[in-house]
Parts: sequence; structure tokens; C-alpha cells
Amino acid sequence: MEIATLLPFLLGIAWLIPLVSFVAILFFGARMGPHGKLAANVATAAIATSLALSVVALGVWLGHHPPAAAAHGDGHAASGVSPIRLAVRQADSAAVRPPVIAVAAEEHRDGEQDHAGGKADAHGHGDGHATAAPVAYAGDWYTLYSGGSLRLSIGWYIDSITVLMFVVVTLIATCIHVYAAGYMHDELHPVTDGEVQLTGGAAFTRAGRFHRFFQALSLFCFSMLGIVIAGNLAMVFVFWELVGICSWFLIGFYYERQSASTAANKAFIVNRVGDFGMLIGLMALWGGLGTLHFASSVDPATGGDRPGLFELVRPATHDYEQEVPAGLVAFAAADQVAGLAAGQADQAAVHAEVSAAVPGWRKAGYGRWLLFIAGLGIFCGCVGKSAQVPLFVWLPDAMEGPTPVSALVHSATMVAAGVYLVGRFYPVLTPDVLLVIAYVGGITLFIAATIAVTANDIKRVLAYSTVSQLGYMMLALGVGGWVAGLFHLVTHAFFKSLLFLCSGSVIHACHTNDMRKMGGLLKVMPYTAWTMLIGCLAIIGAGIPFVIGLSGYYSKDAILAQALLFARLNPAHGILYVAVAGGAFITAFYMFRLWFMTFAGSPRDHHVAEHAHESPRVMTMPLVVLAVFAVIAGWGLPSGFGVAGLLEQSRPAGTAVAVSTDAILGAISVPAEHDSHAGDIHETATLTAFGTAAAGVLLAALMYLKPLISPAVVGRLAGPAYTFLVNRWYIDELYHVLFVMPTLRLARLVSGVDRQLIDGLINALAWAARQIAGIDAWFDRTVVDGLVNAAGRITWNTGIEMRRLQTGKLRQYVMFIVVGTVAIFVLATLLFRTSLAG
Amino acid sequence: MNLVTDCLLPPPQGALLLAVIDWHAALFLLFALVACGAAVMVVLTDNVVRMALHLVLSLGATAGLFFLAGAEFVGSMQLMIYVGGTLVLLVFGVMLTAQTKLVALQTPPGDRVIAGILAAALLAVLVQSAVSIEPWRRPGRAEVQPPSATPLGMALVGVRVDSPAAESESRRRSGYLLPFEIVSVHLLVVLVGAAYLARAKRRRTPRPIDVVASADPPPPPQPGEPERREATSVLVGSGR
Amino acid sequence: MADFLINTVGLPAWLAWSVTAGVAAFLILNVIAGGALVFIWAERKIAARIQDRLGPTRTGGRFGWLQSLADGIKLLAKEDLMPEGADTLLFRLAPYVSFCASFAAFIAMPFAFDVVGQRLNVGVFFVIAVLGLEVFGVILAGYASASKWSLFGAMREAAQVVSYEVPLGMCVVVPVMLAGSMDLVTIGEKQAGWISNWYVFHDPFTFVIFWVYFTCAVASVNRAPFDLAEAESELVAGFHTEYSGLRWSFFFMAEYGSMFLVSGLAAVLFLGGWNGPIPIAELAGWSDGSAATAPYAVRLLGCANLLLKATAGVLLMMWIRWTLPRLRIDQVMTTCLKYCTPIAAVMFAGVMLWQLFLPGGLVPGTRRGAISVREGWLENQAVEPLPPPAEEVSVSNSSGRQLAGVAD
Amino acid sequence: MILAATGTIGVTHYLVVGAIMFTAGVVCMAVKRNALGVLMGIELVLNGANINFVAFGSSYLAGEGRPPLGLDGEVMALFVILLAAAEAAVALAITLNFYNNHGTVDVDRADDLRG
Repeated sequence: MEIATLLPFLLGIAWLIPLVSFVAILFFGARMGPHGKLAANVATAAIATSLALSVVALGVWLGHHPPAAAAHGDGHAASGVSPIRLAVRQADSAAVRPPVIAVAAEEHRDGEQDHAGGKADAHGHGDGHATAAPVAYAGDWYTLYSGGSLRLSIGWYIDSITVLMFVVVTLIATCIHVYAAGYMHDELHPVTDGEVQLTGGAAFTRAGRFHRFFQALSLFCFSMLGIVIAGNLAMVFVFWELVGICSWFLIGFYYERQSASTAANKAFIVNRVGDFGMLIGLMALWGGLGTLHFASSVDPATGGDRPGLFELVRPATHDYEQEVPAGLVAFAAADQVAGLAAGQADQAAVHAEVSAAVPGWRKAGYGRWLLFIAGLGIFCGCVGKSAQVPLFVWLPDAMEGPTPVSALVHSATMVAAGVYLVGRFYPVLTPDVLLVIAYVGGITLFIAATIAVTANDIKRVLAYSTVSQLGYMMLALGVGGWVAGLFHLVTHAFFKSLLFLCSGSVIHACHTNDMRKMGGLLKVMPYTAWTMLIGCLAIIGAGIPFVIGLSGYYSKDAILAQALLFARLNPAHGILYVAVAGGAFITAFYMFRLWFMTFAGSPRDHHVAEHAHESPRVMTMPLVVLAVFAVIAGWGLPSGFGVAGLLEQSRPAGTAVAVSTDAILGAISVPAEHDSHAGDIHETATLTAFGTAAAGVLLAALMYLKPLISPAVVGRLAGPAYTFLVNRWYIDELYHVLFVMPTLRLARLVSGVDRQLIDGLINALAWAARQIAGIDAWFDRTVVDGLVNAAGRITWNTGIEMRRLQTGKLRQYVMFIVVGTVAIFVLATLLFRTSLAG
Repeated sequence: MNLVTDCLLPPPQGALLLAVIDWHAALFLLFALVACGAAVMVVLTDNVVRMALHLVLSLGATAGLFFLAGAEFVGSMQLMIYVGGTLVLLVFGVMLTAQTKLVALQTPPGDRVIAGILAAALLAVLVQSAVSIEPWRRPGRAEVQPPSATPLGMALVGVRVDSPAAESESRRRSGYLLPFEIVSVHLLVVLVGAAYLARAKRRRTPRPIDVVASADPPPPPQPGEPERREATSVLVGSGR
Repeated sequence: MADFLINTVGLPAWLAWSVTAGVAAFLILNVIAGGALVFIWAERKIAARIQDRLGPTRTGGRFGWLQSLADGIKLLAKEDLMPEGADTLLFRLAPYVSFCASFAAFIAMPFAFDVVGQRLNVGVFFVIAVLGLEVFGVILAGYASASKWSLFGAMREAAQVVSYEVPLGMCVVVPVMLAGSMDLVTIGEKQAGWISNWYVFHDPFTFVIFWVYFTCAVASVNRAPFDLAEAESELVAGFHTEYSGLRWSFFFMAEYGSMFLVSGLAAVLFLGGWNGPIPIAELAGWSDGSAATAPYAVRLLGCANLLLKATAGVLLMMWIRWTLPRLRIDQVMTTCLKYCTPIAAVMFAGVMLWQLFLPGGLVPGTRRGAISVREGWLENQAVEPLPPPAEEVSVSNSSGRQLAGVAD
Repeated sequence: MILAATGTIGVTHYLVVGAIMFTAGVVCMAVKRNALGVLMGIELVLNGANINFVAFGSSYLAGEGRPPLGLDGEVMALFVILLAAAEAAVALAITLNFYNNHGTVDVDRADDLRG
């Protein structure tokens, strides 16, 4: 099969299989084995199949499009050499197609339109000038609704990120399914939940929810993959919400617990806030451009070709340079258009005039704001989903869910969806939006990191680190490090899920989240300890500078380099680089604080220590697997074969060049990413990263491994700051004061109005109605009932009389019949002067 | 209604009495008299079995009338089915009215009188409407086709081969296949239903045999029971 | 004979017909009654032989062939008793009803081509129907005797006969379907020729159904092993317990008459009627094959054939009677409703399919749909013309002629 | 037939016979207290109707200018006979039940539903 049809086929199947398992478990889960034990196998088998298919798809992709040099090659040479070779390969590759959409007739028949949007792409960022769009296959499976210019469809947009994300998500999901099968085994039997206090203090016992857990997991995988493969924003939004609801299910898995249900609702509501912004963005885009498809698509109604968002924002004719699309311009200049239309009666003429006038308007700056709003709106959604400031408060609470959930949903995949969307939507984002993103990311990473320092709940530490890592990614994207951000997304997915699983294993062993009760677990649970150490090293980006390192090493360096470059180009925004570097230091500190407190030293709580034990094989195996990936995920061959190289293939057209605009937020120049590989910047960044990380680890060691510095003393010295951090910057309280309280007060006011005013009115009406009803009732009783009763009485009496007729004597009846017959004859013959006999 | 004179009026060429007897009319007269007389006898007798006898006579005579009218198949059917049917009637009559008190259920004479009056009225009406049609009274010698059951059979399987039906294509197709099927299904249903209605109920009183067989004495007779017990014993005796 | 009388003797038509009818009636009555006597004698001899005795030997020479005559005289001489409390009218009436029913059935019974009292186009049904009337007399007798034995006997017979009429009718329908006519004469005609033309050998189904018919026939005339009506061991003599003398002998005659009738019917329906196993007449060239023009001698031969076959049937019944034990009433009913009826039904369907799907089916056009049934029938008409229009003269002519043939 | 029509017997004669039988049947139904008597009455009534059918169908009796019903009459008569048999079966079953429950076949005692 041709790749253009093969990829959607493979990934589509991989996408749908979890849905199948979800449905299966939904209907037959309880009957799958004892207590639904087999549900785990079903879900795991499903996601494993998806993994296999995704891997096949990856192979297919690599077979057709070998990646260029890694974005973060060691040294500059590789990346310098690669483009030429790449260009040569592309020249003779079969993938050279004119950038038109080929629709095969026989593929029309089975309703699947396949858009082979593959274009010969020469990533000529060697000479710093991008002239081609990346390879991407897009198309629609099914059109849900098509009316006017709106067309909602289930479609696909597949490029290297899609394939990569498929592999990552399914891989991690598989590991976590396996892990969860062990972790959740309590749910196989009726559970006595100690954290639920019933009135009367009795222990709360409920039936196990094993299969439900996996049911939700399957649904989540389906939704996540849906986001990844989605071919248009509408579809993205749908699965976005699906992911949200899955997260709601899973956070509230122990919904009897007050805290859990609250956390679930919090997460959901906070996400709504973000999604509201996203809706605004969608509306702006659709209102202006009339399409939500990423790539160009064929409209089944007209059969005509409709340019997608990317094409509109960065038209190939315009050398893929970002410009405000004509639609948005006209949309913004609505009144001018109206003026034109007023003069003209003929539509075509109006169109002609408008299209003629558009460039002028564009110069005049119409539509920039719209594009800005659209970008911000989309980003709002991402803020909610991937827990950026100010909407990050839900993520730490989301740790109420079972640990595998935290690992899968709230660290590796779902929260990454925001970052992914920003990456996917990158071409449309204007430099202003990017700047906003960058700042949001920076603030987030700093705040979260600082909070993580003082947290004592092991999962919360990880949660905050997640938030801050997401901040890293956002910042990277914001400062133009497209590859860097997504690269970090991938690597982070691995080691963060690893860390969470480790923490889960620890919690499983200690039955507590509090790190202060742990310690000295290294001997008891070696697998967990060492794999977690690998995780920590990965997250702080440990490695031997310029030689080799764990996955984090590469991604983080890329981010630092990009930030540094950005800071150099825009001195005004140098603070971002500081944030990144500081973040790196703090990250290192709290991660190792965590590890030391948990594993090193001597047990602090014997009660915990003595019945701590290594987790079963089914839980440690995934740890090992993930650890391996956490180590190697960042590696890439000089030939560019690696995650970074793969990502590089999909770099949005026109983003490879440095752009400097005088934007709404002042002059910004977004640097080209490959410049960050320039020697000095690269080295500086690497050294900085190494230094900060090392410093952080050292400090942690001093404070918690060999307690030369007592944390208590530090806490006392830094008193107010310490309490400030312990209370998590009082952000929850702040929101409580800013939003919750006013809302409640408003609600109280409204309810007061309701009770006093409206109820009074209604009561008055009711009273009046009652009076009228009283009159009515009297009338009814006397007149109507009188009539009815009279009728009834008459009927009754008649019946009494008539019943005499029914003697029950057959013979009399016969006689009646005869009488009737004769009577009819006589009447007919005498009265009507006719004879019935003819 | 100059039937009798038709039968016996002297022929133009004149001959013996026998010679002028119109056999058709004579036989008709015979059968008609038997049929009507027997029918009236059915009304007049009170003994069920005799009623049945007269009924059979009447029906048989009717069959004869059918033969005379050229409807031989219908006549045979009449004989076969009605004789069977009345036979069963008879059997039931004997079974159910075996007790002397039931052999003759006297009818109050008042009823008889009223019924008689009504009957007279009805008869008058019917006869009036029968006689009032002139051409019916004076049949011409319509051309006679040989009596044959084949057209009937063909018609029952849906094909008309008889004249005048056979002329027009539309009527040729208008056989009686559907009514035939309906009637057959109806018969089946009726049989099942009858079997269900008349199925053997749980005996209220043990059969003499059971009484003998079982050691414990039979239960004391409830009021209104005895005739039923006797009836059951009759059933038993007749092979049930 | 009628035309003979009219043309030669010069009698007026009406007289000729009356005489003809009288002769026919006389012949039937005497042949059957006489036959009954012979059969009674034969039955006693056969019973004796089967039971390894001699049977009547004295009366009238070695074989006691006058035995039944003597019995007849004895019966005539007997006093005619009537139980008190009996329903006089019905008691007197009953034997005649049976007798008449049994003998009236012979009206439509052909003895050879056109040697028939009255050729009816629904002969088969006529015979069956009239035969069914016989049981009526039995019931009346049983009821009128005011005796439980008689009543029980009558009940049994009624139940038995009424229920056995169902399979009997089914079996009879089969030859009717094969011949495409209910006229017994036509049916007999269709089987002319070699023995292979007999309907019993028409196809396997007819062979089976012949035996079903015979069983049902035996049952419907209350012969052993179905003679519950007069089960000596349980009911003294069944329905004719109270009868004696001539009335009793009437019942007896009726029984033998109907035996002979059903056997004859079996012969006509299944065993080729008056046609011998080998068409001697045709071979010898006495007739040109068409029965209508056959000389009287050939018809006489036919009569002999039929009588022979019927007698064989009767003898078979006797043999069965003295061989098989009597059935219980429930067994009788089981035989009828659980065996005979289903078998008959299945066989009927089988014959039908055979007719449809094997060459030489009844209606060639059947496979061409309902309307073509008509064409097929018309073709048949062309091939086999129906008997000439039954307008009076010709009919009475034919019957008269052959009766004359029988007479002289 | 034995004797073909000679023009003396017309439809009317049959109709009259039918009428008499019909009336007899009705009276029988009206007078008899015995359920079986009532049944016989019904049979009579049906026969009366049947005679009319056959008469109208017979080509022997048809008046001039009035073509007979032909086969339709006979077929109607046939169906009437069959349905009469069916009706007799059901009626007998009902009677039997009535007898089982009331110990009598007196229709005057079948007035449990009287008004």
C-alpha cells in the first residue's frame, strides 16, 4: 500500500483499538474473569496492539523519510552537513510531488479521502532559507457536518510528530497498563477505604472498581491519540474535552473521598476556563477563515480544494512567511467591506474589490489583532490543559488519583497535549503570542519549581516538577525553540512517567506519601531506587558535557541554548534565560532532595520501614523499560537518526528562519533555532546547564544526604519566604479570594433576590391563583359535577331499566331477532313501498 | 304455486295417469315434503334422539333436493358431513340427557304459542318475498350442461372452467382458492379450539374404579353433585 | 334395456324406465342378499378351518352349503321380541335404516362398464356417504333398546365410524385424483389394460395407501379386529343384543352387504375394477379396446372379474377376523388418528408430487402455473372425453342396455 | 340427473322449501330448552339458507333471461356446510363445558350473565 494511504490506515487502527477495548470493558467489564480481572488484559492487549501498529507506522515513516541531522547534534558540523545530503536525497526521492492534493477515485468510493500532501521538502536551514513545507499527510475519514463554510470532519494530519507521539503515548501507556495491573490489584476485592469518614465513623467499604479503572484508561488512550492524529481544530477540541472528562474520571476514581471529588471537579472547572479561551480562538479562526483544517482539504460537497490554516497563514506563494490571511483581514475590516458592498449590487464585483483591497488593509494592520487573539485563545486552552500559570493549580490536586493515572495522564501525556497543540499550531502563532507563551512558561516553571522545593508529599513534588517542566517546554516554544520544546516533551514524557511509577511503587510499599516518614529504602527496594535515580538524573539533564548524557541532557540543553539566544537577541527579555537557568538549579535540588529523603540515609519511621518491600515483578518491569528509554530517548546518530531529527522533519514551514517584527507587544525577533547550535551559545548553554544541575545536586546532598546544613535551620533563617513557599505562594488562597469568594457572594446576593423578590412575587401570584381556583372549584362542584352526576344518574337508571331486557334466556333472544327481522321487512315493504326481495 | 296441478294435469295427448307424472316435479314434491315435514317434526318432538332422527331425515331429503337441482357434489357432501355431524349430536344427546329428568325438557306452552305466531309472521314474509319475483316462478328450460364435479374442483383450486365463467379472462381467474384455504385453516382452528374447550377437566369426584382402588372412602357428595357423578359414570362406561 | 323396451317392445318411455329401474333394483338386492347368504356360510366354514374344525357339514350335503338358508328360515320363524321400555318406533326403524343405507350405496356401484344402477359423477362420495348412514341405524338401535349393553355398543360404533371416515376419505381421494374424476365408472375405465395399470401398482404411495384404505374399510364396517360394537366378551352382543329374528338378520345382511361394498369399492378404486390382470378381451379381439363398444359378453366377464375381486376382499376380511385379536377402544382410536390419518395424508402428498414431477402426470400443464392447469385440463378433455351429456334419454339408454345385457 | 328439469319446478319452489325449513329452525331455536335442540335448530336454519344457494346456482331451475349463479351458488353452499360442521363442533364443546359446570343442558339455566 502506498504510504499516503498506509499511514492513516495504521494509525487510524491504532487510534480506534483502545475505543474498542473501552466499549468492550464498558459492557462486559464486570463479567471479564473474577471481579473483572481480565479487563486489565483486554485493555493492555489493546494498547499494546496500538503500540505495535504505531511502531510499524514509525518504521514506514522512517523508510520513506529518513530524518535529517539531529537538531542537537554534538557539535555544529553534523547539522551543517546534513542539509545538503538531505536535499540530494529529496531530489531523487519518490516523495517528490507537486503540492497539489491527489484524490484517488477509488478512495472516494469507501469514503476515505486521502490527501497526499507530501511535498518535496528541502530543509535548507543550512543556508538559513526555508522554501518548502514539511512532509505531511492529511485527509478526512468522515464528514460529520458540512454546511456553509463550516465543515466538521473526522480527519487526520500525519507528520513525524504525529507518528512520534503515537509511539511515545502508546509505549508509555502500555508500560503503565502493565504497571497498573499490579498496582490496582486491591480493587479486585471489596475495598475498605480508610480515607472516607462516614457519619458514625464506620469503615467505608465498597465493591472493587478494577475494570472501571481500565475502562477509563482505554478511553483516555483513545482520546489522547485522537488529539494527536486530529486533522482539524474542531476534532482536536472534541478529543481535548474527552481527555478532560477522562482525567475527571480518573482523578475522581476514589470519588467517595471528599478530597478526590473536589480535586476532580477543580481540575475540570479550571480546564473549562482554559477551554473557554480556546473556543474564542476557534471562533475567531473560523469566523475569519471559514475552515478549521490544518492542511488543505477537499470539500466533498464542491469537490473543490480548500486551503487549510497553515496554507492560509503561511502561503507558499508568500514564501511561507507569516502573514495575516485575507479572510481575517476582511473579517476585521468588516465595515469597509460593508461600505463596498453598499455601493455594489453584484457579488462577484464586491469580491473582486475586496480581494483587491485586502493587501492595503493588511498593510494598515487590519486582522493582526484577530490573529493575535486566535493564537492567544488556542494558547489559553493549552494553559489550562498543561497547567501553566495561572491555571496550574489543578495539577497538584490531581495527584488524588491513583499513581498510574498521575504517571500517564498528569505527567506524560495529557498535560503534554497542551504543549503538543502549541507545537502543532505553531505556524499560526504570531511572535506576540510566542512572547506571551514564553513568559507564561517562564513564570510557571519558576513558581512551580520553588513550590516543589518545600513540598513533602512525594507525589506533589513530582507534580510541581511536572508543572515546571511543562513551563520549560512552553518557554522553549515561546522563544522559537520548536524542536527543543517538543523534544523535551518526548523525553520528559519518559522520565516523568518513570519517576511517577517509581513514586507509586514507593507509596505502594510504604502506604504513605509523606517523604519525612521514608528514608533508607535503597536496600529494601533496589529496582525502584535505581530506576528512580536514573529518572532524577534524566530530569536534571545529567550528562558529560559535549560527550553524552541522558535524554534530559539533550532536550534541556536545546532549551537553554534557545533561551540564551533569544535573550541575546532581545536583551529586554533576558529574564527568561535567568528563569530557565534558575529553574534548572532548583529542579536539580528538589529532585535529589526527593531521592535522598526517600532512599538514602536511615529509615526515619520504623513502622513504615519494616513492612516496606520491593514491588512485584509486574510493577518493576515497566520501571526498567521506562528507565532504558529515559536514558536513550535523547540519543541521535550523527546521520540525524533520532528523536530530534525526526522532529526536525516536521518543522513548520518558514519557522526555520529568524523573524523580527515590530509587533503589538513591541519589537520582537524570534531567532532561528539552528542558530542556537552555534558554537559559543551551545557551549555556554551546556556548561550552564551542567553547572546549575551539579550545584543543585550538591546542595541537596549537603542538606539531606550528609546533613551539614540542616533544612530546619534554613527554613528558620528564610522564615517568611519558607512559609510563603510552603503555602504554595498562597495562590489557592488568592484564587479563593479573587474568584471563589466573589462568586459565592454574588450567588448569595442573587439567591437573596430570588428568595425575597421573585418568591414573593410568585407567592402573590399563587395566592391570587388560589382565590380564583376557589371560585372555580365552587363552580365545578355545583354546576359541572351537578351536570355530570345528572348524566350519570340518568344513564344508571336507564341501565337499570334496560337490564330487564337482558334476561339471559337464549330463546327470548332468538325471538327478538325474529321480531326484528320481520319488522324490518314490514317497514321496508309498507313504508318505503319497496320489496327487499327485489 | 301450482305445483300439484303441474304434477297431475292431464297431458294433451292423454294417456295413463303414470304417463303424465312429471317425475322431476314428483320427486321434488316427495323430497320437499319429507324435508319440511321432518323439519317440523324436529320442532314438535321433545325427545332429543327422535329430534336427531327427524333432523337426519330432513337433511337427507335436502340432499335429495340438491341432487334434483343438479348439485350432486353438494348433495353428497351434505349427506357425508351432516350425517356425521348429526351423528355426533345424537351421541352427545344420548350422553348428556341420559338421565330421565333431562330426556324431555318441557317447554312452557306460552313460549310455543308466541314462537308459533312469530314463525307464522316470518314464514309469511319469506314466502312473500320468494313468490314476489315473477321470473323465478316460471323457469324456462335453460340449456342444461352435464352435471360434473370437475368444474367445482377446478374452481376450488382456483381455475374456472365452467361456462359462463370461462369466457371472460377476468372471471376465469376468479377461482375459490383463497376462500378454500381460509375455510380449511378455519376448520383446523375450530377443531383445535373445540378440543381445547372440551378437554378433560380434573375430576371433582373419583371414578368408581378409583374409589375401589384407593383405600380411603370417597368424599361426601356436595349438593348439586349427584347428576354430574352419574354423568361421569356414563362417560366411563362408554370407553372414556 | 329401456330403449330395447321402447323400440322393440314398444312400451312408452316412462314405463320402460320404470321397468328398467325395477329390474336393476331387483338384481342388486338379490345378488347382494344372496351373496350375503353365501358369505355367512363361507365365514362359518373359514372360521372352522382356521380353528381346525369342520364347521357346518350336515345341512345340504357334505359342505353344509344350505346352512345359512336354514338359519334364515329359523330366523324367520323366531318370535320377534321387543324389550319393555324400548322406544318402539326407533326400535322398529333401526334395522331398516342400516339395511337401506348399506344397500342404497350399491346404486352407484359399477359392476362393469356401465353395468351400474345409476352412474353418478360423484359416485365415490355418494357411496362413502350413504355407507356412513348405516351407523345411524346402529345408534338408533342401541338407544332404542333401552339397554346399557346396546347403548355402549352403539356409542363405540358411532365414535369409531365417525373418526374412521377421515382417513377413509383421504384414501379414497387418491384414486379420484389419479383418475381426475369421481365417477366410479371413469375410474375403473382408467385402469383398463394390463395389471400394471391398476392404481394399486401406480406408484409406491398408492400401494401403501391401498392397505391403509383396507384397514379403514374394515374398521368402518365394524369387522374384527375393530368389532367393538358387538364385543361379545364385554357387551353381550353390542348394539343388537335385544334384537332377534328377522330384524336381527337385517343387521346381519347390512353388515355383509357393506363388507361386500367396501371390498368392491377397493376393487374399483385400486384393483382395476372390472379389468382383469390381462386384457383378454382386447387380446382376443372381442372388443376394440374401448369399453363403450364392448359386447355384453365382455361386460359379463367384467362383472365376473369385479365380483371375484370383491369376494376375495371379503374372504380376506374373514381371514383377518379369525386371526387377529380384538383391539381396545383406545387402541382403535390410536390406530385411526395416530397412524392411519397421518400415513394417508403423507401418502396423499406423495402421490400428488409423483403426479406432478414424474412424466405422465395428471395435468401436464401443472408445472406451468395455475392458469395452465386449465389448459392442461382442456387437453385432458381432448384426450379423454367426459361421458356424453347426461341428458335423460342417453343415460337411461346406456344403463338400460347393460342391465338388459346382465338380464339375459 | 335421473330426470332433467321440465320447467315446472322453479327457483321459487326451492325458496319456499328453504323458507319453511328456515322458519322451522328458528322456531326450534326459540322453543327448545335443550341445548342440543337449539343446535339442531341452527342446523336447520343453515340448511334453509343452503337450499336457497343451491337453487340460485342451479342451471336446472334458472328462469329465462336470468342466468344462474352457476358455480358460485354451489361453492357457497359447500362453505356453509363446512362452517356449519365447524360451528357444530364448537357448539358441542361449549355444551359439554356447560354440562360439566351446571350438570344440565337446559339453556334456560345458562343465564348467569342475566342483567
